[in-house]
Amino acid sequence: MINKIVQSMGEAMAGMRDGATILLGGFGSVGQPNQLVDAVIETGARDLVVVANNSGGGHVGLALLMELGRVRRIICSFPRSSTSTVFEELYRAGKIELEIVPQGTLAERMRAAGAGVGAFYTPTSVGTKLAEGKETRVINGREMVLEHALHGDFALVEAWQADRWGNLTYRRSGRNFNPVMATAANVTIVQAQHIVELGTLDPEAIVTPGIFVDRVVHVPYGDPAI
Amino acid sequence: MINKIVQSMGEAMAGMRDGATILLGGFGSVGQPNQLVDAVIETGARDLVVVANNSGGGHVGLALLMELGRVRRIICSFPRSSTSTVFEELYRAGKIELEIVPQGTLAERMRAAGAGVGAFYTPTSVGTKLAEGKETRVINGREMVLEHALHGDFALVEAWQADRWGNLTYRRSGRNFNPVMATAANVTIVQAQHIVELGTLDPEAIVTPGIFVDRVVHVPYGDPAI
Amino acid sequence: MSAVAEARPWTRPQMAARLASDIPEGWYVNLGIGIPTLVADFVPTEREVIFHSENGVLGMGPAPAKADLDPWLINAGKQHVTLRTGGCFVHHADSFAMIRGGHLDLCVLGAFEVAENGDIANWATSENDTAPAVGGAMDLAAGAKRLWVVMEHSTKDGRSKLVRKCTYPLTAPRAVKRVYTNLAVLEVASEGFVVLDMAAGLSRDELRARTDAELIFPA
Amino acid sequence: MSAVAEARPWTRPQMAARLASDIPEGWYVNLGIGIPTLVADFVPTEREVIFHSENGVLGMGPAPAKADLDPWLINAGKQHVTLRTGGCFVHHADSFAMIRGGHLDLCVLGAFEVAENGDIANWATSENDTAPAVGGAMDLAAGAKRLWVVMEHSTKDGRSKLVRKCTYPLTAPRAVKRVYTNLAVLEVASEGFVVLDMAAGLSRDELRARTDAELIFPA
Repeated sequence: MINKIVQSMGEAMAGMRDGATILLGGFGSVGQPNQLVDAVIETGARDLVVVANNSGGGHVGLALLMELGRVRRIICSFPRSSTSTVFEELYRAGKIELEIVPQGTLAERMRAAGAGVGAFYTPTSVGTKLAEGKETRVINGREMVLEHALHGDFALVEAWQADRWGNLTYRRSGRNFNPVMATAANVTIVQAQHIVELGTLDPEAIVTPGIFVDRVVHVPYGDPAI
Repeated sequence: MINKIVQSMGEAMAGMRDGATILLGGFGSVGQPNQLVDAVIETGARDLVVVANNSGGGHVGLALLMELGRVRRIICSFPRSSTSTVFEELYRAGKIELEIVPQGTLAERMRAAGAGVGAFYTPTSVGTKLAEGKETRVINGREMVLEHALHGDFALVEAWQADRWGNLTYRRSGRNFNPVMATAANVTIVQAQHIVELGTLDPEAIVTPGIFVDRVVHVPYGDPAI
Repeated sequence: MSAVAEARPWTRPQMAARLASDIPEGWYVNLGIGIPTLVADFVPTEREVIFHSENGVLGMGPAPAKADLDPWLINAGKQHVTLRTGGCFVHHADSFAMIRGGHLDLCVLGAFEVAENGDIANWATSENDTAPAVGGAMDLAAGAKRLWVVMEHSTKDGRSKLVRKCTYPLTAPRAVKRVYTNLAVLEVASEGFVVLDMAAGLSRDELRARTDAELIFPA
Repeated sequence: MSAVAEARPWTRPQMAARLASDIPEGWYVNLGIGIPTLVADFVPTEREVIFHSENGVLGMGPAPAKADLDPWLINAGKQHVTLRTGGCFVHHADSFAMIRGGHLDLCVLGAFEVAENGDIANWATSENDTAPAVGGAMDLAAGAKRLWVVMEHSTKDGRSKLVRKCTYPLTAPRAVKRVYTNLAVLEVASEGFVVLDMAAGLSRDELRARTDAELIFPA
């Protein structure tokens, strides 16, 4: 019997290692797999590359991981917010590397990784400093820039419902980057609010099919902070 | 009030013209917008380019359109079946052009068109005669071939449920190419088995958001032939 | 400057309302952070305009009453919002497929500068901005069918934000179609900014004096 | 040939069963048309193997009883199938993202020829085949983590389908990892085909005589 549900964060984190690239779901306060990030902290892994939309806020989750000096490089679209002080201090001190990627390009680079597409041409960022040094070509009369697939060693995902095959649903804007990242990593680890019996989820409404999921841990943390 | 539901096939076909590229949903007997193809026949448009997985069967739908001499070129992955005699005769007689595209590349080329990606690198077909003359490059140690976005002037789609905003669901394997093609055309025309009130469809389970849909016509034809 | 004092510049809500009046029913629209967000308030509910948010919300409705707040539903500006009947959720790759694929009829952004050729700069305040935050701005500017900018006509220290050539790092070249400021509504044309409308009491010369770019007044 | 007559070649169901016994629980598997389709019948239901079909069915179950046939549910071979509990539907682009993205543990295809370097030819019978039908074969051959071929060892007119170099147009180069024929099970290694198993009563020399490619017998 396939059973991707694991009983401990230790099992969920099996194989986590120094230098790993971690895709981290979530957007704003919603869909953040914070308990999985805490578990990454517990593993002691360092020299990490983190791919996320933001650069963390306050002193929890990603911000805490950075504060502990465990993140070598962050790849994100928006490293600035009223509470992203940890990142900003580290960055000014030259203690963390930053790669800025337009939000849609970030999503598409991971979608490409999940879909076996090596690289793609996009009009986004053409003529800007984010395209400097990148290959461009004119396609159908429009200049486009070449962007490469962005793979993860691990994806950390927050889901609403999960079954033992790893099928997932999300809740409203908690969906965000989570389903895309789930496809793009060697090992996809999910924290789910609800574990449901196989067959509970509507086959027409499963957002992430279990084929993309390796481990699921039950984390009924409730609603995101407002 | 937005209302994409149209009352006649004539309205649904507005703008259909000679030389148009038509993306035609369906796979096997399921999810085929046959009544929309009949309506295309009624318009008299000719010199058409049709993109579909197959090359039609029997003497209905796409096969009939071809038999009437209205299709200049077909772009498909599998132009052969026990009932695809119309295509085969036309093809042997040099009366129709054929572009063979691997099924996944066909889907991805339309997905790229819908997503504003101009072209992409895929490992599919590398080292085969379908990649002959195409640009290749090695990405991450793997040879890949460059494939371009495939746009349609019109997409013909078969859906299960539709509302007046054009939100769609599909039924089981009737989904197939339909949602992909819906994103890739200038004008997306849908035949839906069921028209439902706005708000009936679960926001978490809408497969094609109405943003991709231009016109919906109610065609309650029942089950596909077995 | 004193001449302008006699004019009655539009307030931010007025700028938003003016822009909103130009959005027809049925358009799919993405509104950026700042003044653009106000635009939604001025689209009457009976005129169905479908708002998109980068984080996968299509058919976004207004902010909820405190009691109805759904902690699971935010927009790209991280504000709590609602979903209109008929709206739906998609993931980030699908959301940006809508943007990049040209499916949005309109995107409204704020800007630091808009050049007379349509260049927009709205994401980084200098070439030396070490950790600028781009978010979805470049995708929206490059991807939407139309890009309209709503912004103050001048910076706080009085420099024109309408320029001959952007000095800040670009978000996208030749992307802006129309600009709504507190002083005027301008269309980007091949020869410069065409003035479509001006705040009451403002003269052509006054507008020229406040604008560091070519202005064209239709006959 | 007479020597082979003493051997007891596997039947098609036996070939499928032999292959099925090598599929562990939990694998995601795509089965091609022909003998590959038979493989599903030999995976016991208590061993959960998840079958994928190119047309967007993940978790495909066996053919339905006539009375339970669902006209809306077919597989890539256009046959009516069922959906197992836990299965789901996706569209074609997502379905091939699973394939191309390396998410399938195994794809099983038939073939016209397999070369000792792993080249597979299974879609066109000659360079002059004017309207060959490729379907999803190239995507599957290039995309799955493992490609196993199940096929007769020889053509009807007695030519080996295991070859030094394919003569038919390739489906994918260096893609095949293992071949199951009616005479043997062979692994593709850098030096040639390694024989893992042989039909009862068949000698190494007989297998060599029937095979137009390098064979390696492990010690």
